[in-house]
Amino acid sequence: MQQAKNLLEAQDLTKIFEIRKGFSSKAFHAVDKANFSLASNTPEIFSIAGESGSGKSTLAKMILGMESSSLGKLSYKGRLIDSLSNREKRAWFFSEVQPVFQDPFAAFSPLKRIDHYLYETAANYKVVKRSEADDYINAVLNEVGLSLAEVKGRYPNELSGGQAQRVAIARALLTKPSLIVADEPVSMLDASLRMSIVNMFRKLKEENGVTIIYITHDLATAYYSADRIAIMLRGWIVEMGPVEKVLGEPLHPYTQNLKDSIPQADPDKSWDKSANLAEMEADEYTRKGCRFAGRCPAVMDKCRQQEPPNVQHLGRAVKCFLYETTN
Amino acid sequence: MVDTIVKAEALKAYYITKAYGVERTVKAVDDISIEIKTGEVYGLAGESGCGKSTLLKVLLGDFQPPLTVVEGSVSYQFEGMSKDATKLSEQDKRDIRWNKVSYIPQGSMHVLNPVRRIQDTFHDFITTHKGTTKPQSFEMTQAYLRDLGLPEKVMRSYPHQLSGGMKQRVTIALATILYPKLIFADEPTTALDVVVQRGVIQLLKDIQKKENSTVVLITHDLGVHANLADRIGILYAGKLVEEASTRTILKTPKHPYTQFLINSLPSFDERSAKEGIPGRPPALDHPPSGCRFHPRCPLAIEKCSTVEPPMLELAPGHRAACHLLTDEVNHAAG
Amino acid sequence: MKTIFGLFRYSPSFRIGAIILMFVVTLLIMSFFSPYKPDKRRVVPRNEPPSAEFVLGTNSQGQDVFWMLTFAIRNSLLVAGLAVGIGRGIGVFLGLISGYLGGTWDRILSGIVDSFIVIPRLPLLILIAAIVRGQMTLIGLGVLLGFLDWSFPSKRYRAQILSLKEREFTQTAIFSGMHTFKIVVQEHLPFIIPFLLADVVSGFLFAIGMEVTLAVFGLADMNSQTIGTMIYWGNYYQALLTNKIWVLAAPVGASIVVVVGFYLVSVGLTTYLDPRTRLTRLQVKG
Amino acid sequence: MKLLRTFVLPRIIQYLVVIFIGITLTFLIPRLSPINPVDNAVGRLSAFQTMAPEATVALRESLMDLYGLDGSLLEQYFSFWKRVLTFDLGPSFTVFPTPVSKLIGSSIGWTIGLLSLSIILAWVLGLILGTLAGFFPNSWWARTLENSLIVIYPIPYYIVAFVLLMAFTYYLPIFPLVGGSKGAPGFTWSYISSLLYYGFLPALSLILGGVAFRFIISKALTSTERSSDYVRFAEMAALPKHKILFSYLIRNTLLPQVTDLGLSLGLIFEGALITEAVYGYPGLGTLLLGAINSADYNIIMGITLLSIIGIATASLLVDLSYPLIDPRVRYS
Repeated sequence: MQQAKNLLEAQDLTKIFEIRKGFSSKAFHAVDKANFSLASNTPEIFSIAGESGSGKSTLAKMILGMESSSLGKLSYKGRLIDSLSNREKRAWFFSEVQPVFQDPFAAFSPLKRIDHYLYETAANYKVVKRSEADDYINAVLNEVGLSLAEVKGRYPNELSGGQAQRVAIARALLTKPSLIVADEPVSMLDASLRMSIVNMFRKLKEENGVTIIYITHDLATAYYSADRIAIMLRGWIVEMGPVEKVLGEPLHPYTQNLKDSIPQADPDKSWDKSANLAEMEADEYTRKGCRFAGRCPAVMDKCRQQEPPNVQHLGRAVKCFLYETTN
Repeated sequence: MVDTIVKAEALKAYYITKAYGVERTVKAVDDISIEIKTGEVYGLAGESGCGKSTLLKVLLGDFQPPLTVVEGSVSYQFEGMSKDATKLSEQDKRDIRWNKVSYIPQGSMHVLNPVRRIQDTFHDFITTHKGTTKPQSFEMTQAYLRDLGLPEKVMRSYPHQLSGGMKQRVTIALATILYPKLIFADEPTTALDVVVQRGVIQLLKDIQKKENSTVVLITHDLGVHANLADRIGILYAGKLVEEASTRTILKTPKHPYTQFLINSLPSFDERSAKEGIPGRPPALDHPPSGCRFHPRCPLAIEKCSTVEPPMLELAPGHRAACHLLTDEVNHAAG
Repeated sequence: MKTIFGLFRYSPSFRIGAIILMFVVTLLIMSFFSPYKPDKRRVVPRNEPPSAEFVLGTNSQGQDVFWMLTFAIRNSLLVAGLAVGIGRGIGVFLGLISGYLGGTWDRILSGIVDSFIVIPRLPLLILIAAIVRGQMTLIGLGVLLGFLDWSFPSKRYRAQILSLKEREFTQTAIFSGMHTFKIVVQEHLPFIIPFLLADVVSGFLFAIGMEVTLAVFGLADMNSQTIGTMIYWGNYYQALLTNKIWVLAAPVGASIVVVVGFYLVSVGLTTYLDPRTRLTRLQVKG
Repeated sequence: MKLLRTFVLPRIIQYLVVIFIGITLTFLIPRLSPINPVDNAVGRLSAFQTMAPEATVALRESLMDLYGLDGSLLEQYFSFWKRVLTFDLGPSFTVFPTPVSKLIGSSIGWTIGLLSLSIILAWVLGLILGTLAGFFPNSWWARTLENSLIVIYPIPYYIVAFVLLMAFTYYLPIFPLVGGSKGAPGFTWSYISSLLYYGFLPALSLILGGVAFRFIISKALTSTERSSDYVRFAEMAALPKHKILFSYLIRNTLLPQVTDLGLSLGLIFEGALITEAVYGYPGLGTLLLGAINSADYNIIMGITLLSIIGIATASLLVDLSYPLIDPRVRYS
């Protein structure tokens, strides 16, 4: 097979959910025409950020092959993820792409010892010989700051949240993946533990060459760790580019709004109270025109009529009429 | 002159449980003394499991077994009236709660009765303390919601018809409708999206300013504290380790734990490497001896593992409990 | 095993229930050592009240009520056991299939299951029993009861499987390279088994109850000793009017003891399964 | 209206499916039986009593029609439906030629009267006691009540009936052994009091189990609901206990239990059949017992069909009343 240029590529990727209620059903686009790609030769941390209900988790599930796409294409190393059979997923795809979930305690069965998953993973992907499994698992645990002795024979509830999340990351690393999809990996952890996990992602990218998709609602850790970021709003990617640019000087009114809303632990940066806060609308997914029009401070007439275009501006992609003319 | 409104003295509150034949004592609040002044916003911060929610329950006088106040007292002082919050009678609760002391629960979705219209819930709460009729309650509610800039139409809604952020704002309105002097808020913005969270914080700020009421705010998010609190107390493993004005805590923290906590926060100014705190918070049924932070503290000296550090007054209004600061205090004094 | 011991120690209802059931099992075992054949008549003096020789007295047919009862318990439990086995078997099978296949299959299957839940079972049972009347054996009755009692369990297992499938650890297992079969056996079954246990108990309650009901209507295998037929014959020979209360009291008492024993055990189990008490337990352990 | 489409219509369709399956089963069961029900029935009937010749002919005919093998299975199926829809189930064999529908009609009033009263009483009583016990879980009376009801709950209705029968007609003979009333029917005090007198034990045996069941469920729901955030919040605000109990707890624990009412209807109906048989109460149960003893298949069939349709209809009505009390369904 020829080497594909891109590790992961999404073209007009769309996921439509139908909400059934008795006999009526309503379709909404949880992910709507997402376009992005991750290069295979340069590992990076690609952050997908947005509020709850922005579709970022759905996107993560599609990348992991847990949800199929409704429209568009999503390919990993040149192969369409949707077209993979379960057998192919086990034989190839899962050894390449691994997840880290939000709640480390939910990610392991409370009735199973946590090392069970490590041994399963090592055995099923045949990364090492059975006799070397202990050493290998120990080595990988060392990479995340743990050791097999600390973990072996323990149930998830006997570990702290930070430890359990490290085990989850170690399990993902066992297959020597090229891509890790981490869905809100630090949101259940205390602030003091978050940095150690995020730092680990940085280290994995630099030392192991793993590309990481870091999905979060926490822009501060995204800014701290990511190389590129995509801001999602109601299924749309509204702004995407290098993180210093997108979060350094956000262009899309939504990104600005999001960034301004983060309370910072700095007494010199507390908010002035004049900010005008528009109420979020319930049906932004289905509204006509721009989905942010209802609460955008810079809203124009056409925003309510048609979908805004994707434009390149100041080194990033923005989906907004404001930057249309400069193109 | 600023009066004290709540004062906790040498407070010890433990969970004493006996299940399946095993007795367990969790020292969730262990020897904490704080004084909160009228009109200030006092923030309590700390990691999960540090005892901040337990402390709030005790300050509020709302706890039942297995949580027990082992030692110490909490006194409320309102205009010449003094009450021990840990020993409130049912009558006291009816007199004090909502009229003088109120509570904003965690940004939870289930605080409002799911089968009652918002206005009826308001009426329930108002009439308990004011004996109002339904129309009177409705009128008060309407006026208050208008005051706070909340849409009046929510009155006729059921909770499930409101968004999460609106529910939390309605809850705040419900908690403050009788203009209490003292408001306890337990993680009022957790689980809300940042944009919504901002609105909730501003609402809380407005209410506090308008009535010059006192707010005791609990959250693990120092960013929220920075925007709301006047003073911050840092809790670690059931102990108060440092207390100072918000600016002092955030700019010049003295306790090693506080320093770690502040330094581990990412900011938008720089992307230089930051470190998390090594190790994990201790279990509170068997806390470490001496200073409870010593197993995780890179600066720990021998004394830390044996002797509990005393609370030191570093400067007026700035207290911290750490052996390393003893010299600094002596130096300043000498 | 350790769990059962722990339950025995800390759950009063489980303890009492278990003791009762042990007593019931002892009676059941005693039936194998009975001095009389179960259907043999006129082996003892007739109409004797309870005494040292005849612990529960004798009936008008010259049968020893105590030894009859041991057979009755054995047969009733046999019927119930069969019914429970078949009912849970079908229930688990349909529940698992429905839960794992999902989609259209799931919709069709759960539609059928939901309908069966609402259909009252006793009238159907009576209809069937009335038609095959006389030919109904104990085994046949057990099988029949089993075929009528699968819809509730099935719905419950389906719900369990669906929620287990949604749990993140299932995803972790998938990404750990485990096959579906292995996931079901290793990851999901440990969660289902406790429910199955509690469910088995409620199945016993249903089956014993139905057996007695049919027998009271005279629709069971009237020549076998079961709790139900003992009540039927007691009534038939007018035990009440002829002042031979022990003939009726024995099976009535036995049925109470059996169902209460089973129920108390299930109460203990359910409390044990309750996530909140479970949490306390885990905390105590950790 | 949206509610109609999302809530009412699916339930009505479910209802029709249930009726369809139930009636089809009733149709199929006799035909799948290895025993020829017609021969069996004729044999049994002639063994029990001497029959008029015309009765035997009518019997054969209607038996062939109902269970027999005349025509193709499909034809039989259609004619069966026709009979069901007109509720024409042929004559009774024992009291020939009275139509089954008339016999059922004269007994059904007793059953419905006994049932509806017992169900409602048991439901209300269990709900109130259970909620109170859940609200004051540590009081002595709540514990006593719980411990005794937990033992009563698993005991089948008819066992309760037997125990009561033994206790109050044999040891303490204050209630009658059989019957439903005394004296001439009419709106007189003596007749109504005799109704209550005769109905007391049957009703009590149904109510005891029903109360125990409802109590256990209510208590569990109440203790869960009690620790919920909105109740804790109301308690924190020192709302009066009665307010919390009625407007907060009961209003919420009521909701899931209304659906239960539909399901328990089926259970109690089953219980009622036997209870009536035990007490010789003149309702469907006694009619059924007599029919079984005399192999009167038309009556058995009629009662089976009636109970399937009746219980399904009752649960449908209960289901449909749900939006009236739960705003979440009403406004979703």
